[in-house]
Amino acid sequence: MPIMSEDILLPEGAGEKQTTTLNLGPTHPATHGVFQNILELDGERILKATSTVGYIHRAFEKIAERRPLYQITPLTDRLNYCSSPINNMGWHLTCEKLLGVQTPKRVDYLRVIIMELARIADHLICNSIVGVDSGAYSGFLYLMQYRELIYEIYEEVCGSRLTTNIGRIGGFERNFTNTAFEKLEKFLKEYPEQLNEFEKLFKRNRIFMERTIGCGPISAERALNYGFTGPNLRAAGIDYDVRVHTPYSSYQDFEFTIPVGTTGDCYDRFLVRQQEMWQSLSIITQAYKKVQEFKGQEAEVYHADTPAYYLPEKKDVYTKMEALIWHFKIIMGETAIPPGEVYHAVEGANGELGFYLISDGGRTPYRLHFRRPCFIYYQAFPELVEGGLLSDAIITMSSLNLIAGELDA
Amino acid sequence: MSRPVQYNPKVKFQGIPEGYMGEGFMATSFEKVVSLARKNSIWPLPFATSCCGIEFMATMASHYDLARFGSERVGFSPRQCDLLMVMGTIAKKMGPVVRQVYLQMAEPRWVMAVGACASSGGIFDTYSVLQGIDQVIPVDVYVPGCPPRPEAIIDGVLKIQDLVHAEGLRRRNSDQYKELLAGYGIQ
Amino acid sequence: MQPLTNRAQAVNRAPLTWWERIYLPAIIGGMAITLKHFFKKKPTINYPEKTRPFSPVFRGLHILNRDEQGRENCTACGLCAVACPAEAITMEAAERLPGEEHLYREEKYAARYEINMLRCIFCGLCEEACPKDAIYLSETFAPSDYQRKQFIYAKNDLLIPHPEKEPEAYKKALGNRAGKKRSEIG
Amino acid sequence: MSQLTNEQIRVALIDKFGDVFTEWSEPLGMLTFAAPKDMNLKVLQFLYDEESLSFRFMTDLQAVHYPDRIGEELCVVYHLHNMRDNVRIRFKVYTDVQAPDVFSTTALFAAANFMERETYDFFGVNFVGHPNLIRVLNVDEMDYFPLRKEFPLEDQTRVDKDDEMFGR
Amino acid sequence: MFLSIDLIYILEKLILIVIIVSISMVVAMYTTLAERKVAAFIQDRRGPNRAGPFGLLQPLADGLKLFFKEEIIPMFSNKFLFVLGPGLAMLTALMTSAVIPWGSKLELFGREISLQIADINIGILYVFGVVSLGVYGIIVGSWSSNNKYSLMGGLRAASQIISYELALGISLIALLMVTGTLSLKEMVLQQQEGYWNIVYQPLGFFLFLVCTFAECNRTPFDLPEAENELIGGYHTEYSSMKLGFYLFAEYINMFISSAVMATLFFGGYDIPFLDESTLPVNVAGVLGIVALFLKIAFFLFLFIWVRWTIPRFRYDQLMGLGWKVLLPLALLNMFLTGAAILFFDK
Repeated sequence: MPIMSEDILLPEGAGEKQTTTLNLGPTHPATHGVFQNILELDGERILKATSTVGYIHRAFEKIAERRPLYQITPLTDRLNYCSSPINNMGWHLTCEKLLGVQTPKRVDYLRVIIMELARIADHLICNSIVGVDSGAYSGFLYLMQYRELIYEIYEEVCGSRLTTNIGRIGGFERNFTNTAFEKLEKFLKEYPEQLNEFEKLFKRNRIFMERTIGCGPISAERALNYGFTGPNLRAAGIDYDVRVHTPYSSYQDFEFTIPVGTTGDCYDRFLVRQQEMWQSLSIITQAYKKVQEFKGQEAEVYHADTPAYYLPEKKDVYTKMEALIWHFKIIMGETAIPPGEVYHAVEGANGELGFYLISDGGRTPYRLHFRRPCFIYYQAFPELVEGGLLSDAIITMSSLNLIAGELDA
Repeated sequence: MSRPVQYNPKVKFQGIPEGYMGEGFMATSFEKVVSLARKNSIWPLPFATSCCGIEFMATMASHYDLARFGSERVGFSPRQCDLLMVMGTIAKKMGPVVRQVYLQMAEPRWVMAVGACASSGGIFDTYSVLQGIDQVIPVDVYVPGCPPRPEAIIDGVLKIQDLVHAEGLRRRNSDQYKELLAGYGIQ
Repeated sequence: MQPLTNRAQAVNRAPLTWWERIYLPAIIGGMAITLKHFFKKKPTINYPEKTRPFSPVFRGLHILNRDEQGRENCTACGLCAVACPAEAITMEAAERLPGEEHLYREEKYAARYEINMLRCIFCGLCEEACPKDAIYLSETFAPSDYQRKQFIYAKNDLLIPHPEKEPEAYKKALGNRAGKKRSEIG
Repeated sequence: MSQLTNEQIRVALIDKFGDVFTEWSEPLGMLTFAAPKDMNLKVLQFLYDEESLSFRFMTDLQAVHYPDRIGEELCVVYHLHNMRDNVRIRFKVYTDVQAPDVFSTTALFAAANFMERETYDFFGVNFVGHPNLIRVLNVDEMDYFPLRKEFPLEDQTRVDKDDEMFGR
Repeated sequence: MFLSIDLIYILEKLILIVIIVSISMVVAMYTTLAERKVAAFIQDRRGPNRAGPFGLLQPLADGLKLFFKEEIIPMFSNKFLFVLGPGLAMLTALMTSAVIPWGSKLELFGREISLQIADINIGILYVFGVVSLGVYGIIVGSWSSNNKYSLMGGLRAASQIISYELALGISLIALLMVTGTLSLKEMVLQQQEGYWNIVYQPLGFFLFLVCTFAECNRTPFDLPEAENELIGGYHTEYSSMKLGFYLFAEYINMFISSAVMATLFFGGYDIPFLDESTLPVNVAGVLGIVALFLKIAFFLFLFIWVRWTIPRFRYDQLMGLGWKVLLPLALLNMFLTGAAILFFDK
């Protein structure tokens, strides 16, 4: 039975309107979860986009005000969950900066290895998802196999695959095992091959290039004004990298270049991420070499010597009173935290991941703010897609690498 | 700091709760065939909001390959799917959306809450997070873990399969089921 | 804008050559790659039948340890519950009564010890916080279940089997670490 | 690389605006200062335009709630970055929680849009001149500003928690 | 004369229809499995292997499940058209099989049975007509769903099929100029004697192949469905067996298109390097069917292989390709063919 037009209540003025309003998300497959975009379409061309976020807002900053420092590490895991080790390390580095803890070189290099692995894990997801959203699914699964390998390395080091909770203030919770290094070697050997193959699938494929070139472009000035950082800013042509500008964790000891694009479109972002993966591989190789150079006693160092913040060894806890007292103090969060404020940034997979920590000397932070790169550059999304087609919006969204956990915190 | 013990051999498991089973010995072979078919063709709708979604990708990928269970046709249209896999934190803002998606699904439909956040809120006991999706929709299987390993997700899918297999064709018409839905205010 | 560092390196964005513009080379090249994978050995693990080896430090289901005589190690100090970011651990302490020395190693013990596995995020902080060698995370992942109440693991579900009463199960819990001395494991 | 020192920034600011700034400090090397809240836009504009300073990148914007500082409970903190000289500064303005009006910087930094909305969402800072000052992360119906210190963290509906012993 | 209808002839044709339709269905069913398996293998996975040995019962399971799933007809949709859509898609997909010569002939019960339902002399035009009708199923379904994503999918499908039909037709005209007949049966016979048409029409075949991909809505031209853009495109709102019909229709289309391609360019049931007339009729007939199905299997594999390799076009690029590249190429091909025929015939 056909429905008469008067049965349907149309919004005011719908009869005259020549455009369509399309609700993209929150459960649309390409929004990877949780962004809502209300698009005003003329045919398939986007006239206006309005984005809504906050669908997985979890009140990290409020939780952090109730937790001692070490308990915040699991929270940072869940910021950008594709590369949680970077967040973990960023948080530990922030704490170390506030507490004045000096880490030994070996710890720095191990951290660099883990962070760069995380960067690769993140970039490979992002780039292969760009492939998936443009319709080619296989490349995604090829690269995912190597992400499994990265996860195996994490698992060997910290016992978990994704939300790693890796590292402690002052170092790692345990030394890297030989298995971990073997897996790392395997990864270093096999991954470049696969990455090359992935590039062959996409990099010079005209269909892919036409889909991405000129899609969601942004100029360097606008990108800066919008607070872009990380690969997205570099794709726009600005060689800003926290690892180079404010080196942390001994990044100054490594040779690497900053890949930059020119137009800031999806293809540039793709290429920049691709190139960064190569750079990361080279950094890992260098760091691994440096780690191997430590011999004897030095090769056993995996944490800083700070009894006030790093848990004593278990067997001492079982037997020695002093160690037990420190143990209790650290777990209860009673060790002295100097009052002060500190901002520390690391180069997260998506850009400058900053931690602004204000301490009033209590057992928990007085205020902790995460500078989440995603959240800041997502506001440019309407500007990026307006004037493009619906398909462009989808590719742009995936090539920005929006991670909901980071965006909404 | 490696540990002296390796496994916990006493994993807890309770069988399928009452009200799911078919008509017992009355179940016809036809019914069995249908539930067998359903069991092997569970099309998931991944409602992936955060971390667990990433592990779901790993479950779909080559190493674990959910396709082996006939579940690789991941549909994003709720009409076409059988299993709603809620993965990741569901904030209060998202709650109505989950419910809407559930309502749009065609019977028979199953729901799997993957990960601590979806099942209970996990560490996010905060003003903005729904403390478990079972506050808005009925859940069939809970998968603990934050995020669960792909093995655990597959384990959850296997549990769903057992449930589908055991479930009678007429369960969806039973009073008990209607009561369950009415408990959530669903007609 | 002038470069900020001397490390910038522009990515290769060369325009398509005529040969690349006719679509076919990339498509055929891609198809060759996918065909190569068609015949590749599959890394798939047939999960329920085969399992992937977990790392020895994997953070799975918890287990409460006993000493060699089968006495519970836990002294209900509550550090694990304090350290738990998910507030998943509930415990009640009780004083050990005379005559219970064979049950509990310390003067205090946990009369009730529950972990809500649905809350737990398996971060391993409880294991780290334990000063009494009592709680460990195991290489077993927490199984899924049908009802929410099933996920409150009580002390009974978490305790390692008694080494003298159930030596078989105890051995299984120790896994391939059985036979090694504590000190060797470290 | 860095020719621009904290001292130079300080001198340039005092030259321009006189002695209106307070709380000069350098925690861990980052120059920090506060200004009266009416001046925030002027100061930021000056920092942006002045060629020798050119703080053209807004790294971060958020607020802190100090319930004990009567009359200036809310503190809006700006982190600015001069990428050329690689210098970061922190700039604060304080405002009364009863009338939390601060000028919006969206005209100067497009990046401030969401960040100001977030700050409004969490603390209720009313950014005057913001084009679309509505909640960004929380539901629109929310009637309080959750990150102010007086509001509880927990979800009040949780039923499965039983930790009287370690009541937090 | 008019009334003396050969009842056995009708019966024979009816049986043939039933057989061919059910074979099409079975092939389509197993193409879904093949798609999943091939995709899995290409992606280093194993694919469905739980339902039956090697997952052979998987399509049955899917079908049965879809059959017993709840039907949802959205509010505010035109119910009649909503139901008509998938039916139309299925019907048109099956209709094409009528004119395809599945084999030469068989001798059974003393009768010579031609393995073609209808040897109409304008076979190709019929194929064209029916294939163009196929898009109505999609458009009707998408419009009546009352969903913007569906509608967009339907619009994309309509414009895409219209654009590519032109190039398809013109590339065929060149072929027709070579063969000089519109009957599919005769084309096969010609190819059996001479060379396969692919030798005369390589460019024509290529254009035909590309256009067929577009007509079947397969990657890189799967814009009407485009999972990641339009969720499911035209079938977003469909559940249960109606969805099954749409999915099925796509695979039947693939199957039939492969058959048409094999018939037009690869000699149909012709076995290369073998003179069929030396074999007994039945053996030749059966071998011919096997040969045809092998060719079809290859094309089906090609369809799947391409789908899991390359990304899809954007809407405007797709149109550009159709109108600015394929159409001129087809015209050029036609022109060249004409010139060549003129030249060699003289």
